[in-house]
Amino acid sequence: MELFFQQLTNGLAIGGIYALIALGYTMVYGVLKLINFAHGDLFTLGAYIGFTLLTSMNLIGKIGPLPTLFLFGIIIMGLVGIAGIVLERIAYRPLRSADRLAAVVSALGASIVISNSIMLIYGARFLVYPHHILPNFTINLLGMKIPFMRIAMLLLSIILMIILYLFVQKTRIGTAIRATAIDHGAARLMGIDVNKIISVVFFIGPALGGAAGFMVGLYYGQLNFMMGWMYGLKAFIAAVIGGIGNIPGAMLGGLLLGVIEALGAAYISTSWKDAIAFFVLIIILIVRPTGILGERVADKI
Amino acid sequence: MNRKYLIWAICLIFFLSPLFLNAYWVDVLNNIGIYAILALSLNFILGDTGLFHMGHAAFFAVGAYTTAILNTMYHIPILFLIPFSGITAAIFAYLVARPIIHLRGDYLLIVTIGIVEIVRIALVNNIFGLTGGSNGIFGISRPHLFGLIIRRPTHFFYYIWIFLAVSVFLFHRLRNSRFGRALNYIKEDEVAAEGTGVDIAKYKLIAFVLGAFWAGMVGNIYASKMTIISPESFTFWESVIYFCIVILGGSGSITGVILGSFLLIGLPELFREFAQARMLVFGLAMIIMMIFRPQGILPPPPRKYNVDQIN
Amino acid sequence: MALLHLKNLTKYFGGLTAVDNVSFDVNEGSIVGLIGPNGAGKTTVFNLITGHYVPDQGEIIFNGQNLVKKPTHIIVSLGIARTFQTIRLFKELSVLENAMSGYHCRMKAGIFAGMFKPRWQKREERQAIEIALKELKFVGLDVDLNQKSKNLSYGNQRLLEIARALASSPKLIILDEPAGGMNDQETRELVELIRNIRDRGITVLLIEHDMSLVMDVCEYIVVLDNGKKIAHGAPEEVRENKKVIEAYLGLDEE
Amino acid sequence: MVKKILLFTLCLSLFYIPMGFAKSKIKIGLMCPQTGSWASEGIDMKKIVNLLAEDINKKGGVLGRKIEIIDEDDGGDPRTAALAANKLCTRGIVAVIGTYGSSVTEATQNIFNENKIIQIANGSTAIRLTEKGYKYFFRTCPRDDEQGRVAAKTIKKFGFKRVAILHDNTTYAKGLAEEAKQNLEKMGGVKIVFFDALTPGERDYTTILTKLQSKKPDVVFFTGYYPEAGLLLKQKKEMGWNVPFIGGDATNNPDLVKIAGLDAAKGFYFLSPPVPQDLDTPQAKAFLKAYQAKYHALPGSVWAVLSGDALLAIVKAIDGSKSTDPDKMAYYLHYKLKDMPGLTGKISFNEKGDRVGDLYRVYKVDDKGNFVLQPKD
Repeated sequence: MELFFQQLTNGLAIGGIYALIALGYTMVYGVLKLINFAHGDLFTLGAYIGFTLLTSMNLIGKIGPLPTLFLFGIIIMGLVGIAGIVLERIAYRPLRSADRLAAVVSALGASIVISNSIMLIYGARFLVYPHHILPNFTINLLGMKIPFMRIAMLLLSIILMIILYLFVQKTRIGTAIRATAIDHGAARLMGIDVNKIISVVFFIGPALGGAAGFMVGLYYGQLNFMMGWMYGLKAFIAAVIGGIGNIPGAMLGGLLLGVIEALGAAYISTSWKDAIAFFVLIIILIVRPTGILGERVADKI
Repeated sequence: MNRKYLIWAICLIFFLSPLFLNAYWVDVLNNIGIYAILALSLNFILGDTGLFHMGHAAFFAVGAYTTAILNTMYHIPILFLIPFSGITAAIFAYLVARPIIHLRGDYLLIVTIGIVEIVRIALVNNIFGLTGGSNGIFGISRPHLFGLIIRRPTHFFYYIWIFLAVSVFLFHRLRNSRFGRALNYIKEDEVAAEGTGVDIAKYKLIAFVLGAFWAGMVGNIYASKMTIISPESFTFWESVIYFCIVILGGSGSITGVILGSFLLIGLPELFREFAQARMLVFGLAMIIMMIFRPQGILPPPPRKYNVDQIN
Repeated sequence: MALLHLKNLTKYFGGLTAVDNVSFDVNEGSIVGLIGPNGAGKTTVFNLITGHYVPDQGEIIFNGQNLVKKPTHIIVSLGIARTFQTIRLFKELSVLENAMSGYHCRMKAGIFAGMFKPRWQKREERQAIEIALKELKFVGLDVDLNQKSKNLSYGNQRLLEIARALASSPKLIILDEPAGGMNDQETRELVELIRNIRDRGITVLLIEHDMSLVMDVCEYIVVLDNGKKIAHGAPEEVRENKKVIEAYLGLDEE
Repeated sequence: MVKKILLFTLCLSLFYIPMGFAKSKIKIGLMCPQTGSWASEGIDMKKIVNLLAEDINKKGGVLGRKIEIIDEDDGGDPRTAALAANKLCTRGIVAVIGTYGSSVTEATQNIFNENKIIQIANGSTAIRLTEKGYKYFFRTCPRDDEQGRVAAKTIKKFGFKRVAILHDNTTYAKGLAEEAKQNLEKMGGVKIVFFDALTPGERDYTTILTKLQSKKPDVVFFTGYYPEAGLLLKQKKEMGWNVPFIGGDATNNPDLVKIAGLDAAKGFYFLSPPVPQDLDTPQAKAFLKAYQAKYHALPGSVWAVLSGDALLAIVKAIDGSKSTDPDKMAYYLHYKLKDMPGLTGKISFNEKGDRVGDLYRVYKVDDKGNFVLQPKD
């Protein structure tokens, strides 16, 4: 039983990261019905920018670790968000009225471009974040040893998600985002600048992805230009499990996917772990064709 | 009429090209041919029926592994295994597509990604002790045809491109038939297609089964060409490439898909000069091509009907 | 014996009762109108008949067969064809192909016949084109047959939808607001067309908001309000019916 | 329509660009992954081979002719590799070095063999590669079965009773894991309490570590690669679990310590052919000095260095057989080449083309993060 809870916490920590990346997928999908396959690579970009900041600026000695990380986090979110806006301008906006699949291919091309640019700039070798930035102690909770950072990471993911949720639900821009997601034409008629809203979404989603990249870099330490592909795919699964386009769904899906993976690995087989995750995804979609929290849209005839 | 001669002349030059190309370029053409047939088989599902299917490598894998297992364990000649590989892949496609056929758009997309990944993981884990794990299966024999062993790139060139030509002939006919049109009805509007009496679930399934059948046969050709197959040749990324070929070439268009294979498989070879920047240039090319031709390079031409004859 | 017989038909959407215990008959060779204010459940009734929705209760008997739980494509092949309120043509396909699509359910060729084209398949293809041309002529659509259907005018798109429905050689045709978006001239021609369809022996069931058209062409009218049948009978009777007047006056005038 | 035909012809014509080549230099091919997952290995290979080739040319080349290295990217993928091999075959090379990854190499073996081109692989340890009787195939790296034997011996020597074996489902790591398992079972007295794979390329391995911990092993033998090994060590440390880890030769990479952090990495044992730093041959020392001077870093792994040995063997074969004829060269490599001083020790090949000699050593990561060669027995 102790093993079970230990694995549950392992899964939740991984799931928090998935959820944070999944939010970017789900938001972009919500307003553009586009699967942004380059999203995972923006996550990688966040991790690499974090690397550059940490190794080039020695702020930790001057203002202490936590303010530094907070400041860097904000800078990374800003830069990756801008990268997201640029990506949308170049690769997606010209295709907005075209067939949806054309944008998918463009997104795949963008994914290749971003990851290979990173490789050309930073090299193909694994990069490693500086050590000992983060406090490293474990917390004893009901007999389980949980590294403090895992709890902190999960909490931070949840805080970011709650901020995002409140932003989308309570603010004017959030309302505009929701309106745009429902109907571009109608939103435009209501005086919403749809292009601006799409840019906002392409800022927020990648910014969260970048933050996730920074967190992964800080905690796991190891970077590689290909890392975004796998995280991106997992986050996409998470978004679909929860019901793509649905913000609480992405959070739920991410955490659920992390837990499924952890428990699948623990009790069935580690080498079949990903297959188990996909299998569960397929079962969920067979039972609920639009994901757990996705709305069932009946065909209007 | 001139145009027709021009096309035939190009085809002729193309079929004679192994005579003046070196083995490397012939092999590039072979790869293009293999991808072209795979993409054409995906085109039924993605291009004609409009189903977002990103897991086609799974069917390719089933065909290739069927060939490899039966050939290495029971020494059945490769050519006899072509229909068998196709049928196995088709049965597999039927079994996996049936429960998910009602899924819409992006949900189908992620599920098909799941299928190809599950297949790959199963192959890596040496399922049933048959697939050789990550080693794959080696020692697959070459096809024997009338005493000739097909093994050099030039041999394979004719083997693959004649297979492609036959496939194109059949696919072209199929496109201009009740079946081909029905797939298009589904792509255009599922509700209206149902309302005109098309059994949507059945036709979608047939599209999957037919596409898988062809992919399975290509799996046979691929296995005998490489003589060794291993799971990394059947990844999700492979499926992504077929997907891009179809969309870039022009979904639903046979010529477009073939041209798409030339671009997506040929271009990286031309970009070899760029060395490490090769994939970067390739990715940029993908974006630029989509921006300038979002409908694909050659969208499908309208079907022609002999109306005057009836009037 | 009626061609189509609805009995106690009920359909819920969540908490809403979209169709509430509706029964009526459509006699062979007649033109029947289904009217009612917006949201009365008319289109839902159509969707139940054509199998797009499955009723929660009740029976739909067509030509002696129960249609409940039969899939749409089977219902079409049994002889019920329909048009849609929001036009649903195959936009990227040609006018001719759209008309031919109706004949799909009467054809047999599958993959093998498509690939190897035996003589019967060629005959069948030819027949499909002939029927499509005949129905296009019948509805009076005289346009370039090779253009994409999305390029047609609104009125012509409606006509093409009717031609497509007719190409399936139905016993019953269901028209969902066929005059929607048509001008007066087109509407007059439509009335004529509906009568011609009936004269070919095809029963017509239609939803229409244009009251003059309904009163003009229909021989029998069923009125729905809030999912319930509130009246039925000949046009004159329905016109005088108090409940009907109330239902329409309660909402805004159509 | 005309546009369509033009497009088509344009695309086709791109494939017919003729290629001419000069005859004066001796051309040696290098096949290495410059893109894809193993790009870092391939880029190092390219650096090493080019550096050595420059050096050889500075000393006058071989048989009075300069050598030229022609490199092709194999992308770390069998299909791209087959194309790269075909391309190299058309460039007039006498021999080829490479590549990294057994299945990638395997896809090219018959192509080079049919074209009678000597191939010396550097990072392809699968046993079967040299069991097919290819006359022109050699490798400077040892085979998995040898490492499996050494691994079992080492585990036994340390006196561990409950052994967990973890691989990553790649051809190489699984092969090694199975070899080690068989050898351990044969020896007896050791219980295998865990045998499974992780998914390479992830960041979080706490799930599998938690599962491993519950099996209470005395030692964990991880046969996969250094990125995962580094993370395993780091996360194991965080969990407060102190179990010794032994790694296979793919963990031999200085980045291991960087990824794991010094605290977590120290005390880690791994098996490997000797790293260049530990060789006191003048060859190796001079090479490392030159490499450091030119690229301001040390080579990432021993596998890339083995590609340098492949080049040295090829040059030696040309020199020794006084010819670039593949049959004469192959004969020389098989039977005449004895104890050639290479970067990683003395090089000889047996009849199958495998490198002869007891290459594997045990290394330990010390308190400063250095890889320290453990005394042999």
